[in-house]
Amino acid sequence: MVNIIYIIILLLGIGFLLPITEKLGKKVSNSMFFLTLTSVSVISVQWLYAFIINGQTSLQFFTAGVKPPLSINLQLGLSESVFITSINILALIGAVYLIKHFNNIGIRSHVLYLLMILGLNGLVLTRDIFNIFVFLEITGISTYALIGSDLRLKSLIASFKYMLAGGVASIFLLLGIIFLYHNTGTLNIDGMIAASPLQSGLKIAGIAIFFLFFALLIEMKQFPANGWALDVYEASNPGISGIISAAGTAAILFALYKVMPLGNDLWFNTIAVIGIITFIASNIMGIKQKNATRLLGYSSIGQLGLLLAAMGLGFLYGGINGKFQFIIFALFISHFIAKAGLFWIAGIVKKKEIKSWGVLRKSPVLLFFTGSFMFALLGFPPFPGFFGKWELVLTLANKHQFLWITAILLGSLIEAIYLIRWFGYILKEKQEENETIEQGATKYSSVFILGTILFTISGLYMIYNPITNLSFYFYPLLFIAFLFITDNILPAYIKNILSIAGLSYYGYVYFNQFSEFRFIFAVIFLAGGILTLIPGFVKKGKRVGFYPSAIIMYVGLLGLLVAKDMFSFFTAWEFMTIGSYFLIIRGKRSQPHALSYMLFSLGGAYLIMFGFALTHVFSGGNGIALDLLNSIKSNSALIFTMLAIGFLTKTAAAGLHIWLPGAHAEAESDVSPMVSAVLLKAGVFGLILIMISSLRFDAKMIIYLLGWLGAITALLGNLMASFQEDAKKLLAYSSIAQLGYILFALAIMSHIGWMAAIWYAMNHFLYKALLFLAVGAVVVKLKTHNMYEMGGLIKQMPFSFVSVLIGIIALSGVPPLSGFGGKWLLYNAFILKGWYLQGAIIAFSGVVAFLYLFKLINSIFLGPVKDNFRKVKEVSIWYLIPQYIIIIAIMVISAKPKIVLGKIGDFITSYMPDNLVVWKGDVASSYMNGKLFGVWDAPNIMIIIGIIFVTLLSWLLIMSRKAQKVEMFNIVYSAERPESPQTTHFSHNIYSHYRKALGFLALPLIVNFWSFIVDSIHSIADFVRRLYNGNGQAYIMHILGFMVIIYFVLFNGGLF
Amino acid sequence: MIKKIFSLIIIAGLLTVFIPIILNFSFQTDLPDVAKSYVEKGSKDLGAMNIVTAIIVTFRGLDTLGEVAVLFIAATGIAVLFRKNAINDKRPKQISKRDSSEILLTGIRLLAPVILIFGIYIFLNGHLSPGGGFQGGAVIATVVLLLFLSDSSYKINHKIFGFIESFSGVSYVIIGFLGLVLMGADNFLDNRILPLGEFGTILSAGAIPIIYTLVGLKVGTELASVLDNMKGDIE
Amino acid sequence: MNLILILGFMLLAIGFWGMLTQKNMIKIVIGLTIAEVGVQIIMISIGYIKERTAPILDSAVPLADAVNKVVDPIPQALVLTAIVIGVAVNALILSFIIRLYKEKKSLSIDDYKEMKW
Amino acid sequence: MTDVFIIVLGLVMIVFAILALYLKDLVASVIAAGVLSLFASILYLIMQAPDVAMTEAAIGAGLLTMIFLLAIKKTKQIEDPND
Repeated sequence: MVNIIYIIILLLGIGFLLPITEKLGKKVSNSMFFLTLTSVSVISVQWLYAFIINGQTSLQFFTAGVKPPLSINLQLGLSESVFITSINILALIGAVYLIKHFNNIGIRSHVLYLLMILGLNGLVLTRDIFNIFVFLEITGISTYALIGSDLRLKSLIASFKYMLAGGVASIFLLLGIIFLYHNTGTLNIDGMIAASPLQSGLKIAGIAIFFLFFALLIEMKQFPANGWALDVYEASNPGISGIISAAGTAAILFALYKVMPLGNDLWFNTIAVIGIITFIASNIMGIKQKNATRLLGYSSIGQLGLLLAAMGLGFLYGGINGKFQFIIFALFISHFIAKAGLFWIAGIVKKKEIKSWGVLRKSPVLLFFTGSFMFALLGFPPFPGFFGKWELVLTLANKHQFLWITAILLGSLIEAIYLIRWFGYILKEKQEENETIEQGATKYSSVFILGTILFTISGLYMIYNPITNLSFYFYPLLFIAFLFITDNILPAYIKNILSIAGLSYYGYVYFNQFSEFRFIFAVIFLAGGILTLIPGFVKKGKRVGFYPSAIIMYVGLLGLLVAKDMFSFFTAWEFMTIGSYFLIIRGKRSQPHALSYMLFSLGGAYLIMFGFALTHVFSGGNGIALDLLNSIKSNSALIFTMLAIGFLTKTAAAGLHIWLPGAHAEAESDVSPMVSAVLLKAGVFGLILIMISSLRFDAKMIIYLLGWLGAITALLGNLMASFQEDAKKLLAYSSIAQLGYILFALAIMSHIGWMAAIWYAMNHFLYKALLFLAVGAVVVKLKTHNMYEMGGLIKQMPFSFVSVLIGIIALSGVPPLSGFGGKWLLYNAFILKGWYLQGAIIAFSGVVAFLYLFKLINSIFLGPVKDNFRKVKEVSIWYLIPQYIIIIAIMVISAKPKIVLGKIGDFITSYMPDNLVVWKGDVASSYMNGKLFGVWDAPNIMIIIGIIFVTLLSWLLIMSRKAQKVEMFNIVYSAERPESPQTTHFSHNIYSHYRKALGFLALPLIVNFWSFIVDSIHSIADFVRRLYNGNGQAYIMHILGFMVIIYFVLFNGGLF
Repeated sequence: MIKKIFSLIIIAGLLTVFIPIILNFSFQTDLPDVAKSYVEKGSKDLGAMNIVTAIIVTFRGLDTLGEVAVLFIAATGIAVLFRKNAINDKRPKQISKRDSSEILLTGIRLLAPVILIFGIYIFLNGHLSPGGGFQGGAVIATVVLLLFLSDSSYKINHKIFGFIESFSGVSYVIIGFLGLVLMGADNFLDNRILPLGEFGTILSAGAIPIIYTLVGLKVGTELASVLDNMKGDIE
Repeated sequence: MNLILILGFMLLAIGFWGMLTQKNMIKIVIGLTIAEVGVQIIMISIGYIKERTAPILDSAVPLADAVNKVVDPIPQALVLTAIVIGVAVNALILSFIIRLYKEKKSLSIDDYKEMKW
Repeated sequence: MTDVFIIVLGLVMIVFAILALYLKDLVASVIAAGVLSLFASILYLIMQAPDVAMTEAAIGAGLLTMIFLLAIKKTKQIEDPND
C-alpha cells in the first residue's frame, strides 16, 4: 500500500511545479494536472479497497520521525478512506468538467484547484487540531481565489463576503485551539479527547470547545450565519459550486466529526438542534427562490443541516456506532453526488430562472440525470438517501425521539416542494424554440459519470443493504433500466408489447403465490395494468418516458403485494409514487396537479414511514416484519391514525383529495384509467392491512370517525362531480366518492361490510377503467374535455356509447349490473351495524350520483350533434378492446357474483367470522338476528332486466324512426347571439338549481384550507429570508450574533 | 443607527463570553509535557538551538508546509486576479512617475544588496537565533519593495522569480519526501536526513538550514510577486 | 499578568466592532487585522511563563536545565504560522477590494448588495 | 515595572486600534494599524517570543502595511463621509 502522505506530496509538489511547466505548453501542464488527480484518486481507491475487501484496520501515519503528540500524524481508517475517495474522485471528474474554464484563466487556476483538493484531503486525514486550522485555511483561501478567478462582479462580491466570514471563523478556531491546548497540553486530537477537557471542571475548557465548534459550524454554513454561503453558491462558477457544496462539505463535516468527541451531550444536542433548524429554515426559504443556483445553495445548506443533525443525534444516542455511520454515509453520499451533479447541470443549462429550465428537454440524458439527482436528494428509492432516512427514522423511534422524526420529515417534505416544482417546470414549462443549452463533451461526460456512479452505488444499496432483502426488484429494475436506455430508440408499440409481456410474466409467476386479499389486488394491478396498456398501441412514435414510468409504478404496486416487511412495503410505495408522478405529469396541463399529487403522496408516505417506525418500536422493537402490525402493544390508536392518514392520501379521502381531480383529469387518456382505476387501490390495500391489524387492538373510535369520513367523502365527491362541466373531472370526482364508499364499508368492520368494500374495490376498478377509457378516447377524438361542447355522438360512436352506458349502469348501482350487488351489500351492512345517519348520507349520495351519470351520457352522446363534430368517427379499436373485455367481465360477475364474492367471503371469515350472508347458488341472502333480512338474486335480476331492456330498446328504435330530427339551433334563441357559447348546450349547467340548494357543501373550504397553509409557508419564507439583505457586513453581524445566541439561549449563559 | 445598537449589543454579548475566560484563566507555571519533550528533543535529537524553529521546521513541519502553501495560494490567487488578459481597458499606459531623486535611487541601489544579505542571514540562522525563512523572506521582499519605491517603472523578472518560487517549493517537498525514502515511512519532513553537525554552528541541525533557505526564497519571491501584482501596470 | 489577556480580548472586540460598524471595506479589513493581532496576543500569553526566557538554547540557557528555563515554544510556533496565514488572507482580501473598486468605483460595503434573499 | 510598562503599552495599542478605525484618511489609519503591529511585536519581545516578534515586525507591520498602502493607492485615499 502506498503511504497516504504521497497524496500530500503529489498535490503539493505538482502544485508548486505547475507554474514553471506553463512554458512547455498546455498539453504538458494539463496532462500533469490530470495525472496528479488520477494518481491521487487511485491511491485513495486502493486504500478503500483494502479497507472494504481486505478488512484492513485503521492506520496511523507519522511525520518527522517522532510519534504524536510531538508530531503531526495522519489517520486512515475506513471512514477516512471513504471520504478521501469520494473527494478525490469528485475532484477528478470536476477537473474534467472545469478544464475549459481553467484553461481560459491559465495555469494558476489549475494550481489553486490542486491545492484546494490538498486542503480537503488534509482536513480528512489529519489528527492534529492546529493542522486542521492550516488545512482549513488552505481550502478556504484556494476556494476564495477560485471563486473570484472568473472576475465577474458577482463572484468577486461573493468571494469577498466568504473571506470575511472565513476570517471571523478562523479567529474563533484559533481561540478554541489555543485554550484547548492550554487545558490539555496537547494539540493532538486523540490526546485531547483522552484528556477529556470537559471533565476537568474548568470553565475555560467549555468555552474553548464552544469556540472550536462554533468556528466549524460557521464553515458548515449553519442558519442564520450563512448569508455569504448562499451568495457563494449563487455566484461562483457552477462547476466550483458543485465541488464546494459536495467535497468542501464532506471535508468540514469530517473535521467536525473528528473533534465531536470533545463535546458532551449538551453539545451534541445543540449541534443537532442547530442542524435541524438550518434544515427546515433553509428549505422553507428555498420555496421562494427562483434563481436556480441560489436555490441549489439553499438546498445544499439544508442538506448540510440534516447531516449535522444526524451526526449530533448519532453522538447523542449511544455514541456514533455502526448504524449512525450507515445513516450519515447514506445521507451524505446522496447529497454529495446529487448536489455536485445538479450544480454541474446548472453550469450546462446556464439559465438563471428555474422556470427557464425547460431547455433541458432538449437533452434527454441530462434531463434523466437531473431527475435522478433530485429524487436522490429527496431520498427516494433506489438512491442511498432513502435507506439513510429510513434507518434514521427507525433509530430515532427506537430512542423515542418522535419530535426529531417529525422535524426531519417536515423538513424533507418542504424540500420536496421546491425540488418537485422545479422538476415540473423542467418537464412542462413552455420554452422558446431557439433556446439551447451548452454543448461540449467534457461537461456532459462529467455529469454522465457522476450519474453512473450514483446508480452504481444505488444498485449496491439495493443489493447489499443491511435492512432487508430487496431482490424482488432486481429484474424489474433491470427491465426499467433497459426501457430507459432504449427509450429514444424503440418505437412505442414494441415497448408496449414488452411491457404487457412483462406484466403477464409476473402475473404468471405470482399467480399462485398470493392468497386472500393480495390475490384480488394482484388481479386488479396486473389485469388492470395490461388492460390499460392496450390503448397504448394507438400512439405513434416513441412515446418517450411513458413506459419506464408506467413500469416503475406497476413494479411498485406489485411490490406492495410481495412485501413481507415494512421496509419493502415502503420501498414499493415510493416506487409506485414516483412512477405515477411521472405518468400524471405527462398530461398537457398537469404540472401543478402533479406537484400537489406528489406532495400529498410524499406527506402520506412520511406518515406511513413514521407509523412503521412506531410499529417497530411499540411491537417490541424486534425486526420490521409487516406482520408486526398485528402485534402492536401500545400507542396503537396513534399508529393506526398515522398509517390511515398515510393511506387515505392515496385514496383521496375528503380533505386530502384536492390533488386528485386535476391529476386524474389532466392525465393522458390512457393514464387516467391507470391512476384512477388501478393506482387508487393501493391505498385501499394499505387500509385493509391496517384494518386487519386493528382487530387486535382497540381503535373503535378512530374507525367510527373513518366511517363518517367515508360517508362525507362519498357525498362531497358525488356533489362535486355533478357540478362539473369537464367530463374527465366528473369521473375523477366520482372516483373520490367511490373510494368514500369503500372507506365507509371498511369502517363498518363487519363481514358483510368488508365484502361490500372489496366488491366495490373490484367493481370500481372495472367500471372506472371502462368509463375513463371510453370518455378518455372520446376526449382525445374531440380535443376537448368540456361536455357542453359535445353532444349527439351516439351515432358516430355507438361502441363508446355502449361502454359508457354499461359503465354508468354498473356505477350507479341499479340492477342488474354488479354495482347493484355492491349497494345491496353496503345497505345491508350499515343497517345491520346500525349506522343509520351515515347510511342516510351514503344513500343520498347514491342519488346524487345519478345526476352526474345521467349528465355524462346525456351531454356526450345524446341530443343534437355539434356542427364541428359531424365528421367524427368512432374511437380507435385499441381503446375499444379493453373496454369490451371489461364489459364482459362486468357481465360475468354481475350474473355470477358468487364466483368472486364467495371467495371473498371465505377469507373474510378468517378475520371476521360473523358471516351473515348465505349463498344458495348465486342467490345471496342476509340475516339479521337470525331472520331473513334481504335477498339478492343476481342471475334472475339480470334476466328480467335484460328482457325489459331489450324490449324497451326495440320499442325505442321503432318509435325513433318517426322522431323529428332536432337540429343544433332548434333549441337556441332566434337571431340572438348568446353571451357565451356553452349556454347553448342543452345540458350545460343543468344542475344549477341543485347547486343553489346544496352548493354550500361543495364550497372550496378544503382547497382554501390548503392554500392558506401554502400561503403561510410562503410568507414565512419571505419574512425569514429578508435576513439575507445582501450586505456582507450584516453577514458578519449574523455570525457574531449567532454566537451570542448559541451562548445565551442554548447554554443559558453559563457554559458547562 | 439601529445597526450601531445591534453591533453594540453583539459586542457586549461577545464580551460576556470572554469575561469568564479572563476570570478563570491561570497562567502556566510549568511546561506541558509536549513542550518539555520539544525542548529536550529539539536540541538533542534535532540539533536546533532555536526550539521554535525545531518545532516549525521539523516537529510540526506539515503545518509549515501548509503555511508555505497558503502563502503560495495567496500569491497565485492575487496573480489570477490581476492577470494581464483580464484587464479589459486597453488604455495606453500612463507612466505618471515622479522621477525619484538621484540620491534616493543610488542609495537604494546600494542598500538593496545589504538588505538582501541580511535577509539571507536571517533564514540561514533560523535554527540558531530568532528568525527564519518567513522573516528572512519578508526582508528579501522588502528589497523588491524598495526598488519599486525608487523606480516606479522597475519590473521584477517574472521568469527568474517564478522559477525560484517553484524550484524552492518543489525542493522543499522533495526534502520532505527524502525523509520518507531515506529514513522510513514515518519520517516525512524529518530534518535528520543530513548529519546533525556540531550543535550551535551554521551547518548543524540537519536539513533545517536548507529547508529554511528554501522557505526563505519561496516566501521572498512570493511576497515580491504579490507586491508586484498589486502594484500593477495600469495607473 | 492577566493584563495581556485582557488586552488581547479588548483588541479582539475593537476589531470586531470595526468590522461591524465601518462601511469602508479597507477599514473592515483593518478591523480584521486588529482582531487577529488580539488573538495572537492571547495565544502568546498562553505560552508565557513568568521569569523565563525565550526558547532558544544559547549560552544563557544551559542545555540540561532548559526545561525549567524557557517559556512554552508551542504557542509561539502556532502564532508564527497564524501570522503568516493571516497576512496571506488579508493580502488576498485587499486584492479583491481593488478588483471590486475597479468594477464599481466604490469602497462602501453597502454598494455591493447585488445578491440577496 | 513590566506591569506598568505593559499597561502603558496596552493603552497605547488600544488608542492606535481605535485611531486605525476612526481616522478619515485611510493612509493614516493604515499607518496606525501598522504602528499597532509594531507595538505588538515589542510586546512579544517582552513575552519572550523573539521569533514571533520578528515575524510580526517584518510581515505584520512591514509587508502588510505596504500591501494596504498599495491597495489604497489603487482605490482612493479619503473615506467618503457618506460611505
